[in-house]
Amino acid sequence: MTLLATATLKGPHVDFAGLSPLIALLGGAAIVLLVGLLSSKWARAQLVPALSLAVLAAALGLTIWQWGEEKSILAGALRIDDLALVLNMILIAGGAATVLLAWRSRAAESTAHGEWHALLLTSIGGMFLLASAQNTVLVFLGLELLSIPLYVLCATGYSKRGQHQERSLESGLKYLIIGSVGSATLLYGLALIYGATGATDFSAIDSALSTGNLATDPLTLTGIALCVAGLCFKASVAPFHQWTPDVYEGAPTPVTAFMAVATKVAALGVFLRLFDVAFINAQTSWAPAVAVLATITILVGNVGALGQSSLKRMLAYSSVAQAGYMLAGVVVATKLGVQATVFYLAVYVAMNMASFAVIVARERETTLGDSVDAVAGIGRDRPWLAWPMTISLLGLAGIPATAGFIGKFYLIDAAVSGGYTWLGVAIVVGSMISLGYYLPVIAAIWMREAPAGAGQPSSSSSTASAPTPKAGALPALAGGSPELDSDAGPLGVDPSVTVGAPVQPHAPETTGPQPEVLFVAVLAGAATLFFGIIPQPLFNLVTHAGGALSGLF
Amino acid sequence: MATTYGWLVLAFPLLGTLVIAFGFRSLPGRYAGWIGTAAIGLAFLAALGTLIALQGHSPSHRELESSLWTYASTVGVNARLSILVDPLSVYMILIVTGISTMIHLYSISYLDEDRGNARFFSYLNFFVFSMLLLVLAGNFLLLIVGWAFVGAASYLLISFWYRRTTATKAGIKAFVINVVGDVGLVLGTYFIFKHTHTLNFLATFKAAPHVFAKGEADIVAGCLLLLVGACAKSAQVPLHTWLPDAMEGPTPVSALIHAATMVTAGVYLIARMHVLFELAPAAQDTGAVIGALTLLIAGTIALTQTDIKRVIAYSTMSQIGYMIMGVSVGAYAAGMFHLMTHAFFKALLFMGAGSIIGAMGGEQSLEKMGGFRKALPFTFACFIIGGLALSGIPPFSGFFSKDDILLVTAERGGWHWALYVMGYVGAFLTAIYTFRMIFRAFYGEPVAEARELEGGHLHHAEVPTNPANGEVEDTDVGFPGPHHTVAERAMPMRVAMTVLAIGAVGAGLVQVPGVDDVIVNFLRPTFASSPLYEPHTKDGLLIFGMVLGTVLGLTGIAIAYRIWVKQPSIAVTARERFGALYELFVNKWYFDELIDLAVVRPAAAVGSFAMNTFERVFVQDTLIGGTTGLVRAGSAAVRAVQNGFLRYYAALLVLGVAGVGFYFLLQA
Amino acid sequence: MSIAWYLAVSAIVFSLGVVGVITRRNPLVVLLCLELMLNGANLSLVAFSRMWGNGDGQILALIVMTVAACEVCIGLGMIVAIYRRRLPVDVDELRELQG
Amino acid sequence: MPPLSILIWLPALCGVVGAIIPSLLKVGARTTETSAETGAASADEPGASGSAWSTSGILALIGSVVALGLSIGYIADFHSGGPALQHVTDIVWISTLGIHYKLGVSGLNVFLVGLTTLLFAAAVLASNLRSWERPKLFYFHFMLAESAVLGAFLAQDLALFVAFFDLMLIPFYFLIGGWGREPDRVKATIKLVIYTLVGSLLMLAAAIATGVLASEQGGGHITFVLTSLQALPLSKGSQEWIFLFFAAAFLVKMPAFPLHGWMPDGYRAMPIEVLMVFSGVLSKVGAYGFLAIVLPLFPQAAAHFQVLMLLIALASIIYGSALAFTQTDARLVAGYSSVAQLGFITLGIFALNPQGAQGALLQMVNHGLVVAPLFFIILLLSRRAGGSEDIREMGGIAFRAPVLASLFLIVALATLAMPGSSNFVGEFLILLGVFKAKLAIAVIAFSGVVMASVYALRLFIGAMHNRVGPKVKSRDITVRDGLVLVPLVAVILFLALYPQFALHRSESSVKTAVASAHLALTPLSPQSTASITP
Repeated sequence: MTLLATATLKGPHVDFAGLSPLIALLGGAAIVLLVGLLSSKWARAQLVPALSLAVLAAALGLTIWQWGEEKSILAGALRIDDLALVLNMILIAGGAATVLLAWRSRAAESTAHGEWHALLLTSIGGMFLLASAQNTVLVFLGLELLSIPLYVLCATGYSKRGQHQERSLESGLKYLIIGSVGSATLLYGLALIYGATGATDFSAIDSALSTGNLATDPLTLTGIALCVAGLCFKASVAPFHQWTPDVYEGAPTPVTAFMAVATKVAALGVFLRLFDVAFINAQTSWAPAVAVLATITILVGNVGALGQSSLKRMLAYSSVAQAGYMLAGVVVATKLGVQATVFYLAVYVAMNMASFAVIVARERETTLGDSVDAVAGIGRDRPWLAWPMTISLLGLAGIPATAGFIGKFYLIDAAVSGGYTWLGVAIVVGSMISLGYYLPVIAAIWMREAPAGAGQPSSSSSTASAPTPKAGALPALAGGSPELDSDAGPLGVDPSVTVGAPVQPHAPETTGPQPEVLFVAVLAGAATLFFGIIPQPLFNLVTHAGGALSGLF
Repeated sequence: MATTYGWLVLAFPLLGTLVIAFGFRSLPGRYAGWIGTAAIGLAFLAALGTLIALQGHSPSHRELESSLWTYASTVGVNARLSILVDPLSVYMILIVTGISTMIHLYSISYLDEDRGNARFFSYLNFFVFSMLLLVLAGNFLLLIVGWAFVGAASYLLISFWYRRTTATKAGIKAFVINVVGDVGLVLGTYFIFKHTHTLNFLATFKAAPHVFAKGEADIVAGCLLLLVGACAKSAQVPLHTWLPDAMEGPTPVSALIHAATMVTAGVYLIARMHVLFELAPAAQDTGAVIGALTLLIAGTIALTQTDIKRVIAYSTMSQIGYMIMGVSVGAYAAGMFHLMTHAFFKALLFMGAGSIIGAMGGEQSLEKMGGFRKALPFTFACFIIGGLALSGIPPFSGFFSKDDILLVTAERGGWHWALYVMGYVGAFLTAIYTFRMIFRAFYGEPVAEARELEGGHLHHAEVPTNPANGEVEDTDVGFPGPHHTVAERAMPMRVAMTVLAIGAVGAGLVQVPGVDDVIVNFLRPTFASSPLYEPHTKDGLLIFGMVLGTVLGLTGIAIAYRIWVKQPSIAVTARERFGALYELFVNKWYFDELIDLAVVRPAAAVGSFAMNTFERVFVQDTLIGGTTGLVRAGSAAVRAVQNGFLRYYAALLVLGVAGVGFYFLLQA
Repeated sequence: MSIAWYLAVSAIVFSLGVVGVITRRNPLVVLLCLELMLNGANLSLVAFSRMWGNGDGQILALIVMTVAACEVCIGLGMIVAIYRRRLPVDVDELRELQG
Repeated sequence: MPPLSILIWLPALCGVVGAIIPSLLKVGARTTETSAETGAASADEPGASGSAWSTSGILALIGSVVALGLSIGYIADFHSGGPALQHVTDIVWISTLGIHYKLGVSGLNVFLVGLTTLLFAAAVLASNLRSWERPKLFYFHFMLAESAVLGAFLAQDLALFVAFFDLMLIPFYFLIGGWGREPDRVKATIKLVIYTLVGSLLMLAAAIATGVLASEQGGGHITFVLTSLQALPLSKGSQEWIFLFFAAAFLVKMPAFPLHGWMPDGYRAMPIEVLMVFSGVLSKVGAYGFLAIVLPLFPQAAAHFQVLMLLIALASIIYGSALAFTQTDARLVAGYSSVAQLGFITLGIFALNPQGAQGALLQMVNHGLVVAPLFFIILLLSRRAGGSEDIREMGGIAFRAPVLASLFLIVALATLAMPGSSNFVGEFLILLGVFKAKLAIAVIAFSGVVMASVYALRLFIGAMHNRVGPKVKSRDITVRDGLVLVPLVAVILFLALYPQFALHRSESSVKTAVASAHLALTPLSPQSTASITP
């Protein structure tokens, strides 16, 4: 009795309101897991994804409910502020998109939907943690909570012949081992920091570093160095990027999409938290190093992507480069920098999701997998796929009238006003090189005929067998003829016209139009365009986020 | 009033051009020709009107300006679309319109059968319009415009028979050399504008003496550049090479270019700019020397040419040489006087040449001609008149004007005596080559064509060929027309030639030394400011010059008669005796080759080097290939590192960690 | 006894793990080496925790142990999967993804 | 007058509408199918000249013509005595970045806008004369391009200008790659876009730096509005590197020697209708950028690099001319001649005095006016010469095509800046400016004038005169083609008779544009300052 009483007295005050999004997510994960055990195929194949969407929606609702709060919870271990909440929203968006892309994917099917989605949600939970972590312990915990499910998800690739699963397993194991090395390094760094400052709370570390010459103490610096390295693993910053292309290519495409966007958000988020809060006083010593790393990343990522025939691999390299761009915002450690980074993260999610959605769609329609040929000639008969991909690639290249342009503009602005003009120049040099691999893909979409192989039924995934007649027939039947072209104008009309009548009859249930994939593609593409022309709403959002971090220059 | 007439002078030819140009489908047969002639004729009347109106003003107020609208007036440049009517320009428009009318008249029947004749007459009218614009221009910009229009028109007419590659070549040559002249003109204008800050003529002339010190660098440079323009237009050495090739055009065009319109422009320019030139003695002397050289060189070349039109062409060069020399030494009135007389007899000679070429069925080589005396009596008469006038035999017009120029030259004294001597040497040569041409064409055994004509039938080649290079004509376009005409058979041609013949005989009388000097008095208002203007003749020199000129002319004719009529063998022996000299002359002093060597080939070489080598090696391979190669290499490196070995990755990661750690420890 | 010794040992253990990861080809051993690395970090954490006299380090160390266990499970699972597919159990054979 | 936004966005709107609504007219569907099989390349054949009035094409035509009407209205409504910027639209676009959506008509851009709309109208009309594969997409991109170009000319905010400047290229990427001439159109278009964007992206960085540094010095909130940036001059040091970045963008776009590497392939691959506007208008944006942005914003740098720029311009003139009279591909003759002409324009701008700048501005309009019809004529010629664009295979066309010949003659003479054409007035002023600034350079530049006469006449003679080419089927210009050509020639003639029309409207703006640079060049010379104060 008294024991209980004292226990309750001792127990720290828990602000469940602040925790609610996280709780919703993890609880939701458990529910999804259980529902996945139901025997009905319908429940597993349809209800589970729907439920996961519901969970994400709930998390979103709670996040919005918490909007405007500025509080530290769990004895200062977590911080609920606009930065965290904005990052949460971005993460939820990415997660939702992933669920939609995975709806019909064989990956989820073969792994049993329940587990698959549960893992996904847990991983997002880990990201939530990172987004609001105020304590090195939680940083580590969050990172692992994020990574370990991903290791599994990467390995869930499925195929009858197993060829694809080999790659999937390979990517999973590679990710696991390299990732663990990364975590270990980070952990060691955190340990040294703890040793130097005797604290795990960011605020405590900050105050410790601000006093005396601790900021230049070898122990601290080694610790920071190891932290930089460790986080660079997660954010796939060169020269710690090497797992990225292999893992991205091997993993099932929805998972790749999720990793490409969500891990970046989480990693950059913790970068901001750790370096712009805890290590802010050591900025003079770490900023140049990170700036150099960013430059190397921009160059390596962009040149690596040149001439890749696998779209996923190309986007992997491009994501490396993009990470480099975003580091610029971290380097300057200013309010402007934070805002720029968060802004770019948001548009980055939109742009990548559009591309990956198209890749998923084409993977299921053709036998060409994720090779560039898979999207060749879709400009003629698949405007609803062609335009989102075009816009997103142009956005990634930073062409005006897309959100990517505004994002780059913002980042360069931050870099220049932070005294890192050369970093801004590096960014534009990077986007010059990037044109060298984005434009050919766009050329393939609009200026090439669909390859002959596109038609044959895919043995690697039965889903591809159905649309065979469409993919094969349309270029021949519609590609050249003015009628169908002119109907399928640049913005196209109702997809049923293009994907339309001549095709539908012999289309099994899993294939056909794939409205949800189309939905993701179009929505993401539209967002890219919209925020490229009317970015102000997004700006208002990130301005709050920038305001969240105190102690910035 | 006078200016209104002046505008009319411009308006009629332009109108004619447009009417013919737009009506070319509907105008039947000769209408184009008559319209063209009428337009120029009206212009001539308007010119007379201008003259009368101008004489109405008191001598001191005979410089009238009038402008239609602002052409370009900005940032210091002030150019209105304005004409300047003063005695000089009136004098010029009278000659231009007058002679041109005759040439148009002549052309009506000369190009009768040519299917391009609507095009021909619209070009011809445009040519006259351009020349009038040049003459009447009231500021530098407009002068340059007229200057270039003349060049363009000449290009169009020279390559009128554009299926002949020789014609198109000659045309582009003429155009480009003229553009060189334009450039000189523009640059010269800059030098002057730089100080006077105005493009208007009167303002410039008013300001020049105050802003320029005599012989100052800028004014000298400016005038020299103007001189370049003058040389290009007036075919003076070394920019003369286009003129002989210009013979590719139909004969009336040659007449127009040589007599009335184009080549006299340089003379006019120097006369118009006399205020500036007198501030730049160096430029004046250069002009005089160039003129003298030209008249000699052209004379020597004319001695050896066999193409009848080319002979006349070179004689033009040498006569223009006289004029340039004259206006450069200050013999303005004399120069303009010679310009007029020359217009008469040179037009006449060309028309005669046209007639004889017609008789030869398009053949132009003196080698093949001979004995046309009986076949073409009228043409023969015209040739004799023209020839005598050209050789300066009294009382023909050339006699007075040429001697007048040389007289004033001599009066300048000093080294000008050299010019004086060269002038008379030139006169001597003139007589020889002129009558060489006449004798070879009209004396000796009548050639087949001549006989045929005496028999009453005009010769026609069964297969028309290009006289220049003998290639078969491409006649599917209907020009040059298959049909030829001779003056004896075409009324308009005869009328035109008669009028000109009268001029060639009598025009000299308007200014007979000691008797009357109409031109001097008429032009005085323009040259009022010039100290060199007023002639103060030493009678002794005058008499001497006249006698000398006459004697030289007659001896020349005699020599020509002896060589080419009495015993043609002399020609051959002389040719052998002075082989080197002959080669030099017959090859036109190798000017074409020199220019080719100095300008054309280098330019072509640069062009082909740029296209074949530089463009590929530097612009493509080095600049573009270099950068892309660099990026490609980087990409290859990155992919090489990405070799799939897990342990290798781990190792690199550790290396990276070590690197970062090392950097941070440097901070401590 | 000064903290330096503990740190030295932990550093050595960590480095041993690193070397192992780089040199060994059998994924099982690689997993072991990963454990070594983590434990090296743990050691220093505990040592520091002792030095500062607060519990944060030990808490982190405890968490690390749990996490390490999870990682190993996943890793073993994958190795089993690989083995089931009759694929060679050798990290050097995992080279299909490259370039 | 309606606000400028209407002028800018109307074409794009028409393009979008034309792309979305289903096509009502199916005229010439047959030809479309045939040309669809052989691709756009066959469109160069005489046979493919049969027009197919697609709905989108007509809409595009309407849009471009209305835009032309509007721009004429702006020219008429422009009072030269009035404020520097007229019909100003100023909306805050991105307050956080201080970017305004600011448009305005000034003496610098009013005629360039007119030129743009005119050439686009002509080009769209020309495009309607033949049938395209996927017409809706084609006209969508075409109209988008017009909007982007107009935006670039009218933007009065640095960031907005940069955005339009980069955006401009994308529609052309699709136009060339999708409808260009085989075989290697894709390679050509990628090369073109990357090469030209390399410069533009550098400019992006430089522009942002300008805004940031200026506002730091001014201590105010960051802004990119040109007028406010002019009030906050940068330090000489930062001016210089920023200048170089801007120069890179503009010189590549022009293109200037030796940065013209993209030009030959690009020009060869482009459909001529597209080439008309590309060569006619896009190159001018670069020159306009120098005049309207670089000179006012970075005067000291401009003065500092004057000689360098003059030399580059000189090299462009000579090199371009030399290649123009060596090439036998008619397109490339025209292409390299534009290199030379743009060289003259640059020369005039960097004379850094009112005469040169005024001439350069006039010459921009003139060159656009002559080069577009020139390319269209080349199209007509190639149709008569059996599809070949090699001047060695043309010839003798004039006799059975007198009207075409006359039009071509006028255009050719204008191209070689024959006195009496407005081009001559432009060159006269340009060279006068250079003459005042650097005598020697002016003298050498004149060689370009002479060479121009060579290559222009060579082109004319090669096509029109001499013996009839082997595969030539000479016939005169059709009324439809005349509809494209005659208005352009009419405008050329009008400006030739009355260049003052353009000059007096632009004079004051030009003076203010070069004033600061001129001062930076000659800090203490009374007459120079006197000559530039309006």
